[in-house]
Amino acid sequence: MKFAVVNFPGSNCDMDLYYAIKNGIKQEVELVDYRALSLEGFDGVLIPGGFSYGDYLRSGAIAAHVPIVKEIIRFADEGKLVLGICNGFQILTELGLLPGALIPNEKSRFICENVDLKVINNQTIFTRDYQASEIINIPVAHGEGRYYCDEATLMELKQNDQIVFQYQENINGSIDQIAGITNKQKNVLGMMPHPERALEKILGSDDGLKLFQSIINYQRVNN
Amino acid sequence: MPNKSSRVIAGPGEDAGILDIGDNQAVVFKAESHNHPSAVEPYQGAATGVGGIIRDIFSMGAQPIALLNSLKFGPLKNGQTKHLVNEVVAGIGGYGNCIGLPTVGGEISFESCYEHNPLVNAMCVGILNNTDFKHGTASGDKNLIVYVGAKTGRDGIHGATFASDEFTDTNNKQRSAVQVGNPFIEKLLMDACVEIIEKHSEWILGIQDMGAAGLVSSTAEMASKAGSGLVLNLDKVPQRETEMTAYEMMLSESQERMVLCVKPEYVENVLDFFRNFELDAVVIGQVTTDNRQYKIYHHDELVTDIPVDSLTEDVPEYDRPEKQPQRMIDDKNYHFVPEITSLKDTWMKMITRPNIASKKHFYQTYDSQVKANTLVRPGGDAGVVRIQGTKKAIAMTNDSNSKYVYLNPFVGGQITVMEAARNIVASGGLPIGVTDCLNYGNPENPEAFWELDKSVEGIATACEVLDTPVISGNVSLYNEYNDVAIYPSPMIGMVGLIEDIETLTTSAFKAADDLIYVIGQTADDFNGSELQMEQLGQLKGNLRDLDLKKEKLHLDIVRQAINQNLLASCHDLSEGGLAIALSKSAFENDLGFTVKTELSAAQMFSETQSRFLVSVKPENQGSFEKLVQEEFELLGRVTNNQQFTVTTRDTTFSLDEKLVKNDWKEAISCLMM
Amino acid sequence: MKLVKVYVTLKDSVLDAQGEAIKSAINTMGYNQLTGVHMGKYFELNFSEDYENLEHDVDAICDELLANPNIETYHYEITEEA
Amino acid sequence: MKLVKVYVTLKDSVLDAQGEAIKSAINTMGYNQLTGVHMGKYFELNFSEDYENLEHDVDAICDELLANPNIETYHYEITEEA
Ligand SMILES: Nc1ncnc2c1ncn2[C@@H]1O[C@H](COP(=O)(O)OP(=O)(O)O)[C@@H](O)[C@H]1O
Repeated sequence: MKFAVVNFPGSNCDMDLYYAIKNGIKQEVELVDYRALSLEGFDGVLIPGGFSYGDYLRSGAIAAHVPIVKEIIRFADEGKLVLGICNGFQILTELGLLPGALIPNEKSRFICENVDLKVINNQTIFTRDYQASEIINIPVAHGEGRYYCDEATLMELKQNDQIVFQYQENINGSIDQIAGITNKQKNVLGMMPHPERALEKILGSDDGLKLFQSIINYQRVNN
Repeated sequence: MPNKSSRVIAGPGEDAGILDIGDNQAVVFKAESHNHPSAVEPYQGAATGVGGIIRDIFSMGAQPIALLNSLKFGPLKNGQTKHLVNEVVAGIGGYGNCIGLPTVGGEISFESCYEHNPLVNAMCVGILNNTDFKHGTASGDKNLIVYVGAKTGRDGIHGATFASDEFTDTNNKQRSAVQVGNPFIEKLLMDACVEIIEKHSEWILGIQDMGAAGLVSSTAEMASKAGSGLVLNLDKVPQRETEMTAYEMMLSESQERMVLCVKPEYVENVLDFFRNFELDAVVIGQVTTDNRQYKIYHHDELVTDIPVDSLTEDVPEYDRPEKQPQRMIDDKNYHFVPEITSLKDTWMKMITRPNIASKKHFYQTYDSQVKANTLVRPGGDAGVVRIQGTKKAIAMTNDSNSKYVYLNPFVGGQITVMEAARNIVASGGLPIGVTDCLNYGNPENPEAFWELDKSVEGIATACEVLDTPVISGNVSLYNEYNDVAIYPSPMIGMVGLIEDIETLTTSAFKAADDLIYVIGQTADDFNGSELQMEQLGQLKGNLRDLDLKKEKLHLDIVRQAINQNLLASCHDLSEGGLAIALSKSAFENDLGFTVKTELSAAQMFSETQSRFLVSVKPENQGSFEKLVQEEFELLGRVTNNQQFTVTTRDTTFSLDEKLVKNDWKEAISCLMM
Repeated sequence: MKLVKVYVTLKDSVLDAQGEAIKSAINTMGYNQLTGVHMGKYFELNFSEDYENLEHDVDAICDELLANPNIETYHYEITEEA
Repeated sequence: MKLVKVYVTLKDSVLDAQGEAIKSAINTMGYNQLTGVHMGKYFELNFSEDYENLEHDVDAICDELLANPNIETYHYEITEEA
């Protein structure tokens, strides 16, 4: 598979994600500039964490207006795989590719910690290698990670099995402890925790590896 | 101070020092204080302190890999101090998190003398892959001076002199000079500078950060180093505000700006390169070699024409009177004798003292893992970051214990260095170099000058023994408020090399039945201790001389034990002594211990130097004891019953690990409410 | 020249955690008559000239960028620049 | 019941990093008549009743908490709650 890691000005987990693909699951990967106009030839698009445009105004808000986003939207609409992590998740909600919004943590403080997540839906292309309800340990590092949506949207998320990860302990005040969701079609995943920081035991956990492996295993089976 | 070793590529005098770590790589680091700016405007003061130290590292062509900080405040008693602490911590996190560098270590302590004079020291460590690169000079006739980065505003006019002004009630309202940081721009600037030096170093002759005192300092310094002259045109300088005078532009301390010296044939490449990062980049002047004059034009008028060296080399030197502080003479033979009626109660009290309690409330607001290379995060002894593509890692720490330096500046200076070394060694690293921030009161006061002089001597003698050159650093004087000075507070930033990450060691006990040892003798060292502060409420007495030979021996023993894979855990003994070290080692994996010793209850809190707490797998007992010879005491074992069971010469008790840990964990959050 | 003042506030249904925190801080300071705080954003937009579509453009700028319709509402005033 | 609207803005000489980033985003979106953006904070404070010292208290709250006097200025309007 060939992945694009989209680099926005101020992204700072772009290389982490790049190495996660290159060394972690040994697939082809390229950094793609935010001014690029095409995602032709890629099988998956990854939007990294960081502080695009300094997170000024609202996290992800300004990044949602650069040239590459039209192409990301097209890519998602065609049912291709899009993964947004942390700031990437924020950008995806700002783009409307995922419902809801990410707002400042309940205690208004940045939080960096390894947290336990529960895999709520292990039927997605991103989570096939996890057990149902498996508890995994993945780091978070965010100041604006409180997931919010209105009641109707929450109902919909539940009905369509779009909630993929929940925090075991509600660290940031997210509605329904939501840590990660997909779109209705399940080809776009956004999550606040950083699986790309959890690929090796020496870094504290390798529970993130299965997420990336799920993607390639799915591809293998379906091609 | 010693500034030479076989590893030194660049020492003091540059933006930051450089040490060879083999494989054509070098480690670059420096610490800097931002005390006064943080006292005046805590968030921005701390943030721009972090921003400034990062620029010092990438202007050397190094890729920054990690940040640390050392903070000192007054007691967490009033709302004002809490606000100050919150804002400083938020500023440090705000900048570091946004730019995407992990904050992997540091320290925070609280003493009354810092109430109006907080100390905010920040350190940055980077890796240099192009060890040939020459930085920081502006040489060669007709070579061009290029300005890159944020626009110039009236920020921080007079900041450099202001920073060293003594604080008094009356001028604490001086609030016009605040610089504001923009970490987003600095991220672009950092990436661009690192890339241009790695990939296109032939385009540029020099690069320098516009630090304190702005454009004048930085350009004059570059010209002076190269022995050349300079012509600048201020009309070309990107400006954020209108109608700035030449004077304001030259002295502005607007952040996130760099100057480069560029060969004319590459100037378009350089400008395009930076503009591709969406950064302002313009030619503002050129190098001259016909005479060594520094000339500035503004609105077509020559506004300055002076010899370059008059701006840089004529630093006044002072020879100041010094005098031993009276307290040292008065209290020379005083020995604090603690009184412990219940070891259990004292244990619980000590564990919640703000200087001992967990600092997680603060450091969990720093991203410590971004870049996915952090092997040891805050909370351990030293922060450890691996170097991608090698087996190596860098261990780093910030240490200061100003209570000791106050009681005996010479010995205190030595202890500060050795405490840093113990943190590095306990992590499995070899100490290779030092940076410092020397934070003191008014040097015109003979006693303060004596403190400065003697503690620097102490630092120097300790660095000599360790063969750790002091390759960079910074001095902050006049830390006084209404004539009351802070404790003399040298901060040591130390960097260690871990050749093979397999030898990485952490402070947490690993498994039940492991044997617990203390390396080093414990004596009645209570002067300057946290126990003295707890019971007497003040510092008093002298310190024993530090036996540097013994210290070195223990450091070497621990290194050998780690290299032979004999230690399951290793922790240095610092504030609160054995009792606190035992507790902290147990917390991470929720283990307990059973310990029996001939020491007295009070000695459990003695702060005798040169000691380590280690745990050893039972099968390694023989090899370990053979290696350490008689320098150890076997204390007991790690248990998995979550009980701390302690028998001393005079008492025995048992405590629930969960209870102790909870108090230790929550103490700071409670105080901050 | 026109100055547009834009106010962005959270929808009532969204918990205003920052506002709550500020409220309790103010109460702690002893101002007990204070019963509620809402925190929002305030923007001043300068336009070089008035033009026919100005209002339409300001709406678009607010909808697309300054406010997130999932959580926020906005209102604005168009004034003559001082 | 009183509603106090507080506007906190950066002093003119202070770098407005957010405003600059927003301005260039809006220009990139094609709105070229926009020449400047300043970003500030907007607070709505509800008070249970009017009282003599209200204005004095609002000043104190702004000075001590809502605005950072090193870099920000503020102004406010006291209105009758709708
Ligand atoms: N300001 C800070 N920034 C980052 N890490 C910190 C800070 N303060 C404390 N820490 C982390 O907490 C650890 C423990 O600190 P401390 O309580 O002083 O204990 P010790 O005496 O064992 O070093 C430090 O080694 C460091 O990793």
